[in-house]
Amino acid sequence: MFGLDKKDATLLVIVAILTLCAPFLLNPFPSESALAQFNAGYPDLMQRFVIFGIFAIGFNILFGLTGYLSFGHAAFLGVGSYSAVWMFKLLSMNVIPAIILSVVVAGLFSLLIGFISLRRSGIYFSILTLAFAQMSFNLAYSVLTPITNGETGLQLTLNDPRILGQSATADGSIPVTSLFGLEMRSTYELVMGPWAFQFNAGYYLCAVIMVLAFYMSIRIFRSPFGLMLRAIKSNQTRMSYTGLNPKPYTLAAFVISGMYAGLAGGLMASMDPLAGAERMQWTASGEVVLMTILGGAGTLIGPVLGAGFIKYFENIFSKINDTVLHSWFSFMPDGLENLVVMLVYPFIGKGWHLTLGLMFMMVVIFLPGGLVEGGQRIRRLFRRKDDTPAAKTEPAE
Amino acid sequence: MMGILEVKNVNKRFGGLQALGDVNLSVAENSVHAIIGPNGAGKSTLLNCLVGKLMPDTGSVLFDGQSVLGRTPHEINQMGISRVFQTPEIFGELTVLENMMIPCFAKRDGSFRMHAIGHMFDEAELVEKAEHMLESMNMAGKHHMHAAAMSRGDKRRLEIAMCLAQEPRLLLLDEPTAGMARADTNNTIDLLKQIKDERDITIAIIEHDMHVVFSLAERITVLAQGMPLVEDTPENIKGHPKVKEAYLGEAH
Amino acid sequence: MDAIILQILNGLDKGSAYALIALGLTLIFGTLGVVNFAHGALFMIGAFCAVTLSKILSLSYIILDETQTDFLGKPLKVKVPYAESWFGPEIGAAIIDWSVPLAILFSIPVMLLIGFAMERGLIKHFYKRPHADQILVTFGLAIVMQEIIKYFYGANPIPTPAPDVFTGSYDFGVLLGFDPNVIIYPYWRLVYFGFSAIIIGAVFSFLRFTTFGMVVRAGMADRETVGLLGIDIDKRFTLMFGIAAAVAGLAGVMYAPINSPNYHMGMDFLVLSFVVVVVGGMGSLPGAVLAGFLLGTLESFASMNEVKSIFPGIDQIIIYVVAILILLTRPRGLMGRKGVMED
Amino acid sequence: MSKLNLTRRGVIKTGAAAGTALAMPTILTAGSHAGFTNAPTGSSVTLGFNVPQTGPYAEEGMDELRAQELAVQHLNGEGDGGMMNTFSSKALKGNGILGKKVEFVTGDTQTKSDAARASAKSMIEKDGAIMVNGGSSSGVAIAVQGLCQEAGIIFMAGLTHSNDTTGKDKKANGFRHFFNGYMSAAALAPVLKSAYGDDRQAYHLTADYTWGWTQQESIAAATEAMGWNTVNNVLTPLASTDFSSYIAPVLNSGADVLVLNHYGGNMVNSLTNAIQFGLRDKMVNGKKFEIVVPLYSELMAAGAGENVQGVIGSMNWNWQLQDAGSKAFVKSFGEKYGRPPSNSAHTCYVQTLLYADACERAGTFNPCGVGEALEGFDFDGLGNGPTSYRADDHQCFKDVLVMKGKENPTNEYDTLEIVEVTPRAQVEYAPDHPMFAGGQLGACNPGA
Repeated sequence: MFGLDKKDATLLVIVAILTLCAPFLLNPFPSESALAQFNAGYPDLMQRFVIFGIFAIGFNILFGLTGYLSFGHAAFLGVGSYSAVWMFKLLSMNVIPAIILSVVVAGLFSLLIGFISLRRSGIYFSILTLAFAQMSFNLAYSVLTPITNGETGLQLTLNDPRILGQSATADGSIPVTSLFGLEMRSTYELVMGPWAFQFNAGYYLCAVIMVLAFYMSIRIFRSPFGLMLRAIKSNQTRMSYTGLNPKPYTLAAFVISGMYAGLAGGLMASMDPLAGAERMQWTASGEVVLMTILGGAGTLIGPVLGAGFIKYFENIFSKINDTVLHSWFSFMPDGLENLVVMLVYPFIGKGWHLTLGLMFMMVVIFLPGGLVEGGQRIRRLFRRKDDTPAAKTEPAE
Repeated sequence: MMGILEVKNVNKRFGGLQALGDVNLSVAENSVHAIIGPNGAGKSTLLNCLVGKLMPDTGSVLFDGQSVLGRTPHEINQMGISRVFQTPEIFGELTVLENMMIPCFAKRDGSFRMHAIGHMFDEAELVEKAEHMLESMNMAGKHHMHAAAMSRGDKRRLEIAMCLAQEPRLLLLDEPTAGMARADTNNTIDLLKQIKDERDITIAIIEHDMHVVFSLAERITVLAQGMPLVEDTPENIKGHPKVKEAYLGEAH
Repeated sequence: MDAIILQILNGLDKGSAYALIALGLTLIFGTLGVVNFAHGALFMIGAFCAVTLSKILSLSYIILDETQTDFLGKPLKVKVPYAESWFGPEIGAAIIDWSVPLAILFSIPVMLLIGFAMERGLIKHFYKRPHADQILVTFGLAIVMQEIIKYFYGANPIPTPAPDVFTGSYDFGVLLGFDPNVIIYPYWRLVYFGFSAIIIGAVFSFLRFTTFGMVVRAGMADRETVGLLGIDIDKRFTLMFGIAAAVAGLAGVMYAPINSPNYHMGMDFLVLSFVVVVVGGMGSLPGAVLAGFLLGTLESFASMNEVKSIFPGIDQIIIYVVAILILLTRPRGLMGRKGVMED
Repeated sequence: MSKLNLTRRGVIKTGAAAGTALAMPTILTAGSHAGFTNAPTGSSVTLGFNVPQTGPYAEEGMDELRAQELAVQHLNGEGDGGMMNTFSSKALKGNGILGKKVEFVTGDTQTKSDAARASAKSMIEKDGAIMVNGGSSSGVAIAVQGLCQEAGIIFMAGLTHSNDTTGKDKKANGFRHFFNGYMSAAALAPVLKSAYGDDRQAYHLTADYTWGWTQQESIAAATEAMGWNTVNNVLTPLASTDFSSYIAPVLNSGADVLVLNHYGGNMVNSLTNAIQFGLRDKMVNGKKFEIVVPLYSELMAAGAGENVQGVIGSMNWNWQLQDAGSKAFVKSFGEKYGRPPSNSAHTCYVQTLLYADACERAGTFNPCGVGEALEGFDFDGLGNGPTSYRADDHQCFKDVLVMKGKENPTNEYDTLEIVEVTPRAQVEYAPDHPMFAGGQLGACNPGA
């Protein structure tokens, strides 16, 4: 199917079904229940899941396949966002030209940075990319304010000279982003008894694009090009002595992953037309590294899992405050309740960084292959019961 | 007659050390040419000059009439020179079949081709070629094994198979039997003989092991302290006094 | 001219901080081959050793002063440090005043212990893992360390002043024949510069003149051979890690009066210190020191208005521009060795 | 079975059978859908408190959160009522807002505009927050203000001091209680003149981003108007931690006053560095060298420690004020948390009360009604004296405090003292003042 073998096709179908049903799957708890705190099925977070999924899928094409660890990919995401917002300001509120421009601009920018950075390898390459990204961030925050609007971030205003479309709507608001008239923020809410599910147009646009991006990434993984990238990671000496030039391959991978980042940035701006400089900071680049490794670098599905995991943490755990905690443990006697809250509180709410750091260490120490390896181990555990050790070396998924 | 590989007056210095001094070498097409010499004689340096890893200070290296100097390893490889390393250089994390596919693609598509859409195993012709190579190397049935998990002998055979898949005109072997048990060594000799018989190929081999050298070589060049000492047929080399002298004191 | 001398002074001082941090990082990388992203956190913990000691020394009991009121209109609680009641007001005040220099003594054992624990408990298991894994696990550790500090000390910077005798600045200009107030430099920064010089000197002599140092240097050149010699390299590695942690910690202790310590100061220095190390050449101690001073000086010059009027915003990016230029012209940094960290 | 209701925001709500024949379908009635975003349907109303909980401003955020929790208690009739008792408007009865119990959700802005928007969105989309309150930087305030305008809820900015928040980036759904760069400058200028004379040479160090620029512009204009000369203005990178190379040339420039247009960690470090250089012990041009920090906060003063002694700056409010409102607030905050509130805590507390009061007076939660009730609202008793929310730009006008670092603090909270309360008339400006020009409020947006 679609030029994929059965195993990959199954994976793609599963991913497609999961993303399309996400509004149900992420809202498992009735909206009035105490556990509703853990629901993640609201448009903004679902959009973030898939957008960062795209970002991580792209990053994985570079890092997972070639092993080149870039610490500057957030710069491409940021550049993509800025291009998209400028497109909204100048051309039209339709997301298509904005997304196209952001991919193109990010591609060109990554071509430039990749061309220079790829002259070195190992940590020297990492530091070069880091240096470029930090430069972009520092400049975007201050000197380039006319283009980036600096600290505040680039936003739409009522005076934008939009060529195709109006500067302000009839009732004096800023027009919203749309796909040929379908507003990205329009949400269909389905109430089923105590449950409420939100179906957001923007989310579905992102989801469809993510499934496409995922499909593209499978194709790249399985293609001769993907094979060459894995060869680069495995043995560059043999690569050159087999008559292959590693440089254009790595550069192509760098640009492709830069374009994925630009796509993610463009989508982010399409969902919420703002581009802030912090998107380009080195910690943002670090975040995508964390996502990819947490999920499983070099695996197909890993980066998407990792992105979902970290965004869930950032958005759900950080909102649990002590009032919420007290309401959870209110069934306990007072002294015990306070003790439990005191013990739990450092790890959630404002302490979510601590939990993230700890979890991160655990994964790196015990599951070097990330969550995917965890899943495989569990699966093997179950399989061992009815299956003889047929578990042989599996080709990289 | 002009050989397929012509090395003329090649010099290479590392700081104060003369690694190669006026080396001249001519390898005739479709022959097996061995380069021998004691440790530190400059055999590996010479080899590295041939494949683009090192740049000689002076002199010229012509392959089939074209200079290889100043070219990168992958360009030289695309000219038709393949190299087998002392410790097998293969793609350990990839499966055996994937290892074999890479030289097949390199042969067909050149040093770079953006080939990102099709499935790598959709190229029936190349897959067939790769599988055929593996079969002829007695490695059928190991297609989906990770290359790193194979025995050393298998790794060596895989590496040679990968080089042959590129249909090189010159195969360079750098001590292919170093560290091998006697039985493996003999297998390798047989394999190389078979290759020699079946193909139009020139083989240049650097070797320490005289047993291998004398079983295979048609001509032998002896290097000592970076200089070519003698070049002759195996029969003549065997009793050559200079050679004995050069190897004197070397435990062998 | 005076402006240039001034910025050279500045640069040397900044550079000494950079060099000191980069030195510890390089020690760990050079000997153990580990890329330690938690090094900035160690620096931060060092600074908090100073904070902690000054808090301990000014531990107080509370007396109620009926003549004054606090913000709720109740009698004011006046804190009297135990140190003052035990040693008398003057000596007690002096002890509190000198808490930062005293923290040097306090921090060495603490940092050594933290270093040992880190190496034994975590880093040891990562010697054979890819550099990416090392970066990630130490990065996770850095987050955990700073969150723990934040939990106990809060997110706000904590003022940790130097002893009173070091307030104010020394007038170099007069010494060089300029007018007064043209080239002045704070005493404490001079102390910091001298201190860094001593530490850097001590580390170098330790590596050069002791057997231990020779083994470690051999290990830096060729780890496997040293292992083959049957030397118990494990213990030495642990000790080495402890020393590197102590160097980072000392840099932090002395830095506390320059900028009030806060929990994320380590992250502020992390990227910078990596740039310094890479510019110097991974694994090269003299390279790290040289690059530290080089980048410090260049950063100072970039902050001059004369320079900024030509290149607006140059002070935002100078460090990175220099890093990029050096890496492109000198592939392995200023003094790096071949083959280190290139895969 | 289902009812489609296409609205301006594009939200379609559907009640559908919950799968089995037994379940009764939920049919949304018109009453539950009052024509604006997140109209409260049950017996409670949810406010969103969006403050930095991680990152360098976490303490500031914590204090804002404390104040907001206290405000919610007071609104629900718990505790001693705080400033509700001194507030000139008596619409609030201590029974929640419009009879609905007040609940709140919290989010972490991380002091990043992206993260702040994400957490505000989650409050709006997931938790049904009817308004968002808080924050500790202008970048975040402007970003979230734009979001709230688009989503159709009221935004009340926390600590944001940039002229732009109610200047070129003002929005109809956004209100600011905090003062701004212009007002700081206008309040400081006369005090600086009387303290340091009208013949001074000022050297500015300015954080190189929007807030820094507007702050510098304001203070330079105000001080130049009274006779000072601006010798130099040097922009410093946000990421700077060590300002020595910016401070070292100050003395030699002929300047006798250093103005630090820095905030937060930048300010703590630059002030500490300047004191280390001994600037305040020097005599230049025959005058004692002075340092001015236009925007003070308690937490910054605590971070800089004894370095603030004698340094003049401005503040929105301070716990040492002796009016009835401030005393009531300090008392109830102090009794609950054991510490006096900061000026950003005061802002967030007051904004919560003002929002609730506006709802009561408007008789609706509809942001357009609430906005109308806030526009041009004059009141007293919330700690700032007679106060007014201007309709033209949603900026609040009130007295501004000029503060000075205390020479002999008696305890850890007693770091600053009030030098002067600059009356409101002196800090007012026309809505079309050039420093605030360029933006439009636009129309109020009630959302769905």
